[in-house]
Formats: sequence, C-alpha cells, structure tokens
Amino acid sequence: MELTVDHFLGLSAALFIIGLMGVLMRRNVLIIFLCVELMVAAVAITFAAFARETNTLDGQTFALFAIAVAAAEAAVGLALILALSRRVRSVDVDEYRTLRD
Amino acid sequence: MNDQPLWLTFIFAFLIMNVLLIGMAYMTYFERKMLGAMQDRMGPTRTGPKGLLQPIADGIKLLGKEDLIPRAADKWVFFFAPLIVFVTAIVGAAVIPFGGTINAFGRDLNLYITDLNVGALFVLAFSSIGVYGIILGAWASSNRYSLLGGLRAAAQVVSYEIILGLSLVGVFMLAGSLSLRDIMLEQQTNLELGPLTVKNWFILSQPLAFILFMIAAVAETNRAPFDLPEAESELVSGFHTEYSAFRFSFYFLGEYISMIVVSLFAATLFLGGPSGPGSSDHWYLGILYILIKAIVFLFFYIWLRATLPRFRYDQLMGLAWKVLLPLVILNIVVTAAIRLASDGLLF
Amino acid sequence: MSSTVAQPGTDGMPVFAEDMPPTGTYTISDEVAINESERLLTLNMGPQHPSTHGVLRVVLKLEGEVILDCDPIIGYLHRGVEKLGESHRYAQVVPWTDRTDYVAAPMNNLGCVMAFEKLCGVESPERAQYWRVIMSELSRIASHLVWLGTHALDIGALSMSLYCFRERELILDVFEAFCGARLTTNMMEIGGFSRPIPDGLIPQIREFLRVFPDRQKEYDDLLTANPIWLARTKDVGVIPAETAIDYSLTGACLRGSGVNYDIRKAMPYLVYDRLEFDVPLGTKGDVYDRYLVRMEEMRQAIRIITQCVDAVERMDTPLMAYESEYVIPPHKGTMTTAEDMQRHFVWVIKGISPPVGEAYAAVEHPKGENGYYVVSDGSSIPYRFRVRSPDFVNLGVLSHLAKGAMLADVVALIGTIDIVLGSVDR
Amino acid sequence: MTDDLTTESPVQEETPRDPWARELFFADDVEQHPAVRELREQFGEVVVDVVRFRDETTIHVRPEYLRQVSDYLRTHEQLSFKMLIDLTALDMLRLRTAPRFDVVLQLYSIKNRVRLRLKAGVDDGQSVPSVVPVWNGANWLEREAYDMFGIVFEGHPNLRRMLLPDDWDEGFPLRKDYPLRGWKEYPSYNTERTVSRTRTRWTGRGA
Amino acid sequence: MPWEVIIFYLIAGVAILSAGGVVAARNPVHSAVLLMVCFIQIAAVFVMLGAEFLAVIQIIVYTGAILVLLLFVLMLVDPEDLPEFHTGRPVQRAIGALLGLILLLEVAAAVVTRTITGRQGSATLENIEAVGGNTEALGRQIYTEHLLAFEIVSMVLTIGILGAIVLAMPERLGVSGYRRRDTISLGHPRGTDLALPATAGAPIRATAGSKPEPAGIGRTLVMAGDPDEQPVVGGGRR
Repeated sequence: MELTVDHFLGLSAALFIIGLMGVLMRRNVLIIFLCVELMVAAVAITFAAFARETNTLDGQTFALFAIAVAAAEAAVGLALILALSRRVRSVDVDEYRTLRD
Repeated sequence: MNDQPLWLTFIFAFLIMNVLLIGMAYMTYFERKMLGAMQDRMGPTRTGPKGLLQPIADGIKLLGKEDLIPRAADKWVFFFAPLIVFVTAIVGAAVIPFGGTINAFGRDLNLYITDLNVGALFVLAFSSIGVYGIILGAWASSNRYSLLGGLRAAAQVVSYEIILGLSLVGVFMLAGSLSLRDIMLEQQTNLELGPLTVKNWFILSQPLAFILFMIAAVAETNRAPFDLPEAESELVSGFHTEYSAFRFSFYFLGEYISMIVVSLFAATLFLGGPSGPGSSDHWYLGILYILIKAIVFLFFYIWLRATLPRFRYDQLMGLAWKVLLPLVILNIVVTAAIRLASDGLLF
Repeated sequence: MSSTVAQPGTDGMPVFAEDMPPTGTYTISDEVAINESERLLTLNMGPQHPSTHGVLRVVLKLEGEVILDCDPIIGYLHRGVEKLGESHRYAQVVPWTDRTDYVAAPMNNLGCVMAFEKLCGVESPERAQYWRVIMSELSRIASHLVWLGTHALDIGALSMSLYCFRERELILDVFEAFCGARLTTNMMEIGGFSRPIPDGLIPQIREFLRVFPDRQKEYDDLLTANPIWLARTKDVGVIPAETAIDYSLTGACLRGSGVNYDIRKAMPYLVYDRLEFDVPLGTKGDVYDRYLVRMEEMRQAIRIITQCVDAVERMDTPLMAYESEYVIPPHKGTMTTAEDMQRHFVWVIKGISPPVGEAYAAVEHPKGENGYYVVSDGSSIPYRFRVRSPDFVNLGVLSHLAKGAMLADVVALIGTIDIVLGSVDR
Repeated sequence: MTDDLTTESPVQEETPRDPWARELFFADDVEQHPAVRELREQFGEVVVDVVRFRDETTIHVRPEYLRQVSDYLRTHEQLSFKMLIDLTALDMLRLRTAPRFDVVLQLYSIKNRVRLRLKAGVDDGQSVPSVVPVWNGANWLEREAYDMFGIVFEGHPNLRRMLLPDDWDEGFPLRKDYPLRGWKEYPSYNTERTVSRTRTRWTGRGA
Repeated sequence: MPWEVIIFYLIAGVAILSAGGVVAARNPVHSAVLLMVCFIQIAAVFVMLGAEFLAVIQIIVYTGAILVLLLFVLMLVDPEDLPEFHTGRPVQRAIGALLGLILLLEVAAAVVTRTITGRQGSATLENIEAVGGNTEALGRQIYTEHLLAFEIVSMVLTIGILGAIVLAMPERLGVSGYRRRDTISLGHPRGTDLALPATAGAPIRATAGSKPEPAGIGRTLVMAGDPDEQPVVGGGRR
C-alpha cells in the first residue's frame, strides 16, 4: 500500500467535517472558534497535499497564507469574544442575537 | 553531512539527553554556588565534598515527597502540564550541533542528532509549546495565584517569542539558512577586518540582535528579572504554587533544561558554536568550546538573578512592544539593507 | 443618606456619595463598594504570604492586574500588649514593648521608659541619654536594614536582603555586647542604665561606624540608579503632603512627602538638641522618595552615633538617676548582704507608684512616631497603657494607595510603608 | 524684647506679646494656652475642663462637639493642629462614676510644634461623633477604639472589628471589667511532650 | 505495508481522535489542549508532505500563538458562564450531525472520483533539494510569484491586529490610563485628593546649614536642619 495523496485528502476531509460538526453542534463560542481553526488547518493539509501531488509549491504557499489569515482571524475573533463577554457576561452564541438587531 | 544509521543517532540522542539531565542537576549546584558567592554566603556545603552531591540529594528528596493534588484541580491537565514543559525543553536540544561530521571509532559520526533545514525555527516552535505546560498547569491548579501566573506567562511568552524570533532574522539573512548546522558552519569561515582576521561569529555582525536575543531568551525562560509568572513576592510561586514532589521537579527540570538549551542555542547562533582555536582539528575541543560558551550564558542568567529587581507586568509588556520590537525591526531592516548593498542589489 | 455603593461615572471612574454612611454599614470593604457589574477577581493575599511581612492579610479585588479594591485585615498577631501592660508593674511592662516592633526593640523600650519617666518626673543622667541615643540610632539602622532588605526582596532584588542582614548582624552584635540580647533587648530602664557599659563596646561601635558607610555605598550602587528599581518605585504609591498628614502618617512616609516632622527635631528628647544632623525630606512622596529618605536617615544616624560616641567616650558620670525615688536602687549588695537583698526584693515586688496623672511620650521610631500614653491612678500598675505604634497608623493608608495600582505594586507599597506585624497588631 | 530697651514698663503692663508665641503653649497658666483661649472664645460651654500635667495640656470637651472642635483646631489658621497623632479611649470605671469612657485624641500642630490632648467623655451605650470626616487617619484608630472599648463612633464609614476576629462575641477586652484571660474558659494547650526525646544524629545533643 | 503508511495512520488516528475530543470535550480548556495535540499531528503530516517550513509555522503560529491567546481568553472568561454541550438543543445537534455526514459522503465521493487536471510543476523533491531545501524554495515562490498575495496577507494581518486592539480595548480607557489617575476619594466628604502640583522641580528653599545634594536619579532630598522650616514640596506649604 502506497502512501498517496488520497490518504492526506481523506484525513483533511475527516478533520474538516469534525470541525464543521463542532461548529454546528456546540453552543459555546470558544469551542466553535476552536472548530473553525480546525477547519482552516484541515484545508491547509489539502493545499499541501495537492502541492505534493502536482509537484508545485503553490499549494504550500497558500497553506502558509491560510495560516497567516487564520492568525489574523484568531486575533479579531478572540478580541470579539472578549469584548462581547465583557458586555454580555456570557459566551452563549444564542445570546449574541442582539448583535444582529 | 552523512547518513548514519538510525541506531547511532539514537545513541547520540540518548547521550545528549542524559548529559542534559546531569547538566541540569549541576546547573542548580552551579547556580547555588554562584549565588552564594555573589551574596556573601557559602551555598551548599554539606552533602558530599563541597556539597557536590547536593543536586542528587535534592532529586531524591523531591521524588520522595508526597504528591499533592488539590481537590479542585483538573486531574488530567494537572498531571500532564509539567510533562509538557519537560519534554518540549529537552526536544529543543535535538537540532543543536556540537560539531560537524567527525571520524572517530572507525566510522563517520554526526555530532548532532538531526539537521533540519528549519532547525532554528524548530527550537522556537518547541519553546513556544513549552508555555502550555505553564498555562495549563496554572489553570489546572485552580488557584488564583497560579491563574495570575499563568496569565502572565501566556502574555509574556507570546510577546517575547516575537522578539526572540525576529532577533534571529538578521542571523538567518547572513547565514542564508535556517539550519543550525549551516549557521554553525558559516561562522567557521574567516572574516577579514583590515589587518585582523577573525572568525565570522555573528555576535560581531549582529551585536544588537545578540543583545535583544539574550533579553528575550531570559524572558522566554521566565528567569529574573522577567520571572513574573512565578514572582514569589506577589504570586507566592505563580504557576507552580500547587505543585509538589516530582511534578514540581518536572517544572524545575524543564526550566533549567530550557535555560541550557537556550544557552547552547545562543552559543551556536552568535558565538560560532564549537568554533575556537584548534576546534577544526580536534572535535572534542569543539564540544568543550560550545559548553564553555553555554556556561558563560548560564552564568549571565545567574548574575542577572542576583542583581536585578523584577519588572512589573505592564513594564514587561511595554519593554517588549515599545522598546524591543522597534529595535528588532530596525535590526532586520538595517541587516537586509547591508546584505543587499553588499550583493550590489541595492540602488 | 445615600449608600456608599459607587456608581460608574461618565469616565468610568466610580463616583462616590458625598455623605458618610450610617454607623456600621459595610458593603465590600473599608471605604468603597465596587460596582457589582465589574468582573472582579478576589485575591486573598496572606496571612501566610511571602511578602506581607508577617501575618498581614490583604483582600484584593482585581481586574486583570489592576487593583480596584484593597482591604487590609490585621489582628493575626494580636497579643493584647496594652491589656498586658495594664496588668503588670511598671518595670515589667517594658519587656512587652520588645515584642511590638521586634526589629527595633530598643526604640520601643525607649519610648515606653520615657513615658514612665515623664510620668514620674525622672530625668536620666546625661551619659545615659547619650547611650540611649546611640542605641536608638543603631536600632534605627537595624530597622532600616530589615526594611531595605525585605523591600528590595519584594521588588525582586534577591541579594539585597542578604547584604542587609550581613550588616544588621554587626548591630545585633553590639546589642548583644551591651545587654546580652540580640532581638528582644529590654535594654532601657527607668532612670537610665543600671549596668555598666562593657569595655570593648565603643571600639566595636567604631568598627561598625567605619565599615557601614562603605557597605551602604554598595546598596546605593545596586539599587539607587538601577533602571528597573527606578521603574518599580518612581511614581508608585504617591502620597501628597496633604494626604500624608490627613492619614496621620509619621516617619519616612510623612517625610517622604516633604512634611518636616521629625520628633528628634520638632520636640527634641534625650540629647538630640545637642547633636548635629539633618532631616531628609522627599519632594514627591512616592516609593522612591521614601527609599531615598530612609537611606539618608541611615547616613544621618551614622553621623549622630559618631558624635555621641565621641561625647560619651570621655564621660565618666553615672548612668542611672539613683537620686530619684522612682529609680531602682543600685543592687550592689544584693548577692552578699541580707539587708540589701531584702530591700531589693521588696523594691522589685512593690514596684514604683507614680503620681496620679497621665503622660504621652513619643520617640522618632524608624517607622514613625512611636508614642506611649500612660495613665496612672497612683498604683504600681499602669491604669492605661496605650501603644501608638507607627506602622499601625501608617498601614491605614495602604488601601488608599493600592487602589488603581497593579498587583506587583502592592508588595512595593507594603514594603514602603515598612510594617512589622508585631507592632501593627500589638 | 526691644520694648525693654526703650521704656521702663512695669511688670503688670506686659509688653504686647505675640498671642501665638510658642511659649504660651507651655505657659504655667493653662488659660493662656492659645488653643484653650480660642476654644473658650469660639465654643464657650463646650470646654468642660482643662488639665495640665507634666507640660501636657488636656482639654476636656463635650462629646457631641468633638467633631466641631476637632475641625476648628485643624482648620484654625494659627493653631493648625493638622495632625491626629493618636486616637484611643480610656475606661474610667474605677476612677469616676460617669461618664465611663474618655475618648482621647492626641493632636499635633506642625506649625507650632506642640501637642494637645483632647478628651471627650462618653458613657457606655452613648455614641461619639466620628472624626473621620476631619482626619482620614482616624478611620483605623476609631475602629480600634471600637474594637477594644465598644465605643460607637457616629458616622464612621466602616465600624467593625479590627484586631479581634469579626465574630468575636466576648465583649471589648480593654474595658476594665474584662478579665485578663477573657470570659471564656479555653482548654489549655497540650504542652507536654508526647514524643520522647531521643538522641538522634540530627539533634546531636539529644535535645 | 511500508513504514510511511503505518506512521501516517498513527498520526491520522491521533489527529482524528483529538479532533473528535475537541468537539466532544465539555471543558473548553480540554478542547484547546486536544486541539493543540491535533495541530501537532497536522504539523507532522506537513512534514510527511515535505513541507517542513509549513510544519514549523503551523506549530509556531497555531499552537504557539493562537491557542495560547485562546487559553488566555479562556482564563479571563468566567467558567461559570460557559454553557455545556449536553444542554444544547438536540434538533440542532441532529441536523449538524446529518449535514456533516452528508458532506463527508460528498467529499469522499469527490476524493474518490477526482481527476487532477492541473499541470505538473517542476517542484519535485529533488529539485527542491537542489535549491537548498523546502524553506528556500518556498521563499523564492512567495517573493516572486505570489508577492501580491503576500502583501495582501500582510495587510490583512495589520488590519486584524488593529481591529483586535480596538475591539479588546476596555470601554473606559486602557489599563494604563486607569493607573495613572489620581487616587480615588474613598467616599471622603472632602472630596478627592488633589493631584500633585508640578512643584517637584520648583526651587526648594534650602535652610541654613543644609546641603541639598543629589540623592537619587532625578530626585533630590531636602535636608532640613530646622524643624520650623517647611519646604515647598508636595502638596504645598504646610
């Protein structure tokens, strides 16, 4: 059995879907945040796997960019959580509806 | 570079690990003796000749103590947190080269465990994982002093990680590689300064980066004057307030091993690693040199601890973001400009 | 009457009701109830804590590292020295004062004895007064050394405490040679000193005087210009002169704020009016100023001791005011003749009975004004024995200073107030 | 005095002396004490008694005026008793019938360098106005006086136990009717040695 | 089965298990710890894919910075406020599971039936080795072909930092601003303490016989020889 790109894609898909399910199922905003990070990381695996498959570095480059953007997202997201928790005293997403109104 | 069999690497890694552990034990002895000398007292004298068996006695004592877990603690996290600190500290040594490839015992041997092409970043990465041990241990203790220590550790390590990483960028630019072995080999070359011919140690071309690196390294290893996470005067013991016995000893081991690793790292990056008179002919001299250089750094750590008061949290953060960060970026810009100019690419 | 509960002002600072709450109302802490909507962490510092200098307990309300509320809780070392003083004979009370501020015990003895002497109308002889000055200035240095060592240790300068205790040993050696005890000296007696001065004492003190200024330069080198020390002490815990007086601060806490009140100058006792010395005053009133003031006080103390030693070296006058009826007679023959022994026995058992009245005597203790207020009803036991310990009163300003400071500043503030819990709790 | 050089004035016609001279604070005639003079002028009946003993002046005032008197002394331009050095109480149980307590304030004037003692009699169950509005330093001192004597200071922001535990229910220990060892019987601590003293390597002498 | 595949399955197994733990853990801190484990596995996967630089960056950025920040936030947030998994609405959970399953099938189908149509690049492992390793090759790639994207990412990061600062700033000034205020009034009827007037540098009347000497750094002590002299310092003449 050869280690092919399918293995990596499968792992990536599994992680992505676990992350997605977490986003959908959990109510705690911090865990949702963690799951989003997991999804981004899963996608980065896909990038790297395709890069390996096609013998280019573009995939790795974009994985790198994905990580950078995820860092920015994390900073903003955590700041939002902090600001919201300071105001609402709760990290339950359903209570953040006031934000939409 | 040679591809040596895996078992040989394992033996070497095993050796390094043991040397680190023993070195850590005698690092505590060295520290206590040095502090004693600086503070007008004797240090350990009772256990063995000149107190030389003191570290062993301490170790036995720590292992023999009762292991207390607070009732409110998160058992699993409390259990694993010290191990994280210990393991990540020791893993960092994997990429430190103690010399090149030598010919001894009838075969070619590498004086390094592995040569990653991202070796320097590897050390940084594992030192950044090490902070988990502190944060998680602090959180799991469910003690407020610990929690505050953990918060301080998190903020401090994230801030000084940046300084630590960026201060090395200049070195990477000059060496043209992230591999510690390449960086070490680059420093073996000669540099001609007019009539003087010196080794191309990066401390000469990157003095500012060296100073910033040392400051950040002290902060990264949570040593005085940046020992805020365990500031004993306000936070009792900070993150390891609730730890006792061998769990505490893991924190202790982790702290001292990371000091040794950082010292070896600094010696490799800035002081030419094993380079020195005669080191190209005799590999054991190289090992001796790198150890001496590391000990100089370790002495520096102890010296700081005996001399300086502790920073306050906001001052620590201000130092990182308002003073060190601009300086380190300045260093990168200047280094890059000089590098480009020397290649004739600027203007 | 509105409540003390603070309302958030427009700029986020709590605004306080202008009038005082009724008696006995108590919400969260001493003076302030913090707005409940704040997310606060309550940190209980002490009574077992490395840098609360004993058994002080400080309940802090933190927001992050910033202190919003601070409530010092004392009494863990309360031994009822005042009550004990009211149930012992006058001469028996003096040893109790050793146990109040045990890092400068001779000063406590001195204040207590001075109050008794004032009550009885006794004046100790000149030579005894000089020796009292020497001992009290030595104990000032000893106390300041403990302060400096622990204060620096709190701020993180590890070595300082060891250096300071090295020099303190020399002073304790002097005490030991003088009275046989190092810590709880019980050195002063009503009327002077009943025992002769040991022979080698003056050379020993001179040796200390020779050594100490150089050692103090070492402290200066280590701390005074140290950037981290400056960062930790400058503009921290600023007490304006107004506030210092308002809070009844005395000692370096008051003089650091620039108020010139030193009992040695303002109402000279002993022979201080004959000695040349200056009173250092701060200009800003922060931790650094108090540090400088205390450092300078040590230099001035050396100056005073030098003058006293010079004066006392040639003196051969009596050490005890034996002419007074309130002073214990010389117990020369107590070991040999029965009459002397009986007389001494009766004297000790009966004690002295000062006239009815009250007296307040205060000394400039290293920590501030150490006052003793004694009321006599004519019996041989004080009717009221009040110890006005400086650190108890000075500590009252802590909660005021700590608000808005950072967590690490609290230990600097406790250090700068210079408390000894034995003296705070009495 | 320059007047002495120019005119041969008789002793009765004292030279116009400075009414705030420092000697006056220590004058034999206690009525010449500037604080006494001013208080009598300003408050009249409030000054109950003035005592002088060993160069110390004690002014007894009526308790309900304690805060006004304190504030007057503090804010007075010339007297300027800015500092409250000490505040404590006296249980006069065996010395007089009523009032039982004296609240004692030791004041100090930085300007004149003199001390002054202020006393206000207060009976058990009565309250005395707090001087915390006048001096913040009185906060802890009054708490201590309350703790030790049970004197209630009206208007104190936070009058609770200070040196004794919050739940102390044995009364006020510095009262004269409070026995030295307290009201309750406490079990004596076991001071006997339960472990026999043995000579060990560590203690050496077999301590 | 070659070693490579066994190691891969080991890594993948740990990654998926820990990822499942992230979703299932009740305590957010446990989630974060498990995510850290998962990220380290992903870094290992990157190494297997020949992307060492990416692996190290994954550890430094994700585990070293993002998760530490997250733990920081977790400690600041009161755990009492965190609702638990099992109190969530079962409908949403069911729908989530269902959707996830469907998507898993879709992706699996896509993976199985995929045909890679992109052109094959020249960045084979041998070529990368020739350039000087993965890091150098990646560097060349980023700073030549993807320079614009790189700049945009740096812009995104800058904006993100600024946004985070603005969002996380407490409504009533920063912490340091809070510190520098005058001490508060303690409910005292006489109002707040006045801030110190700027007399610290004002000339100080030296008394006779006193010698103002430099005592500290940027500070001088007044040496008062006369008890009646009150220097003009601090809160004014007293």
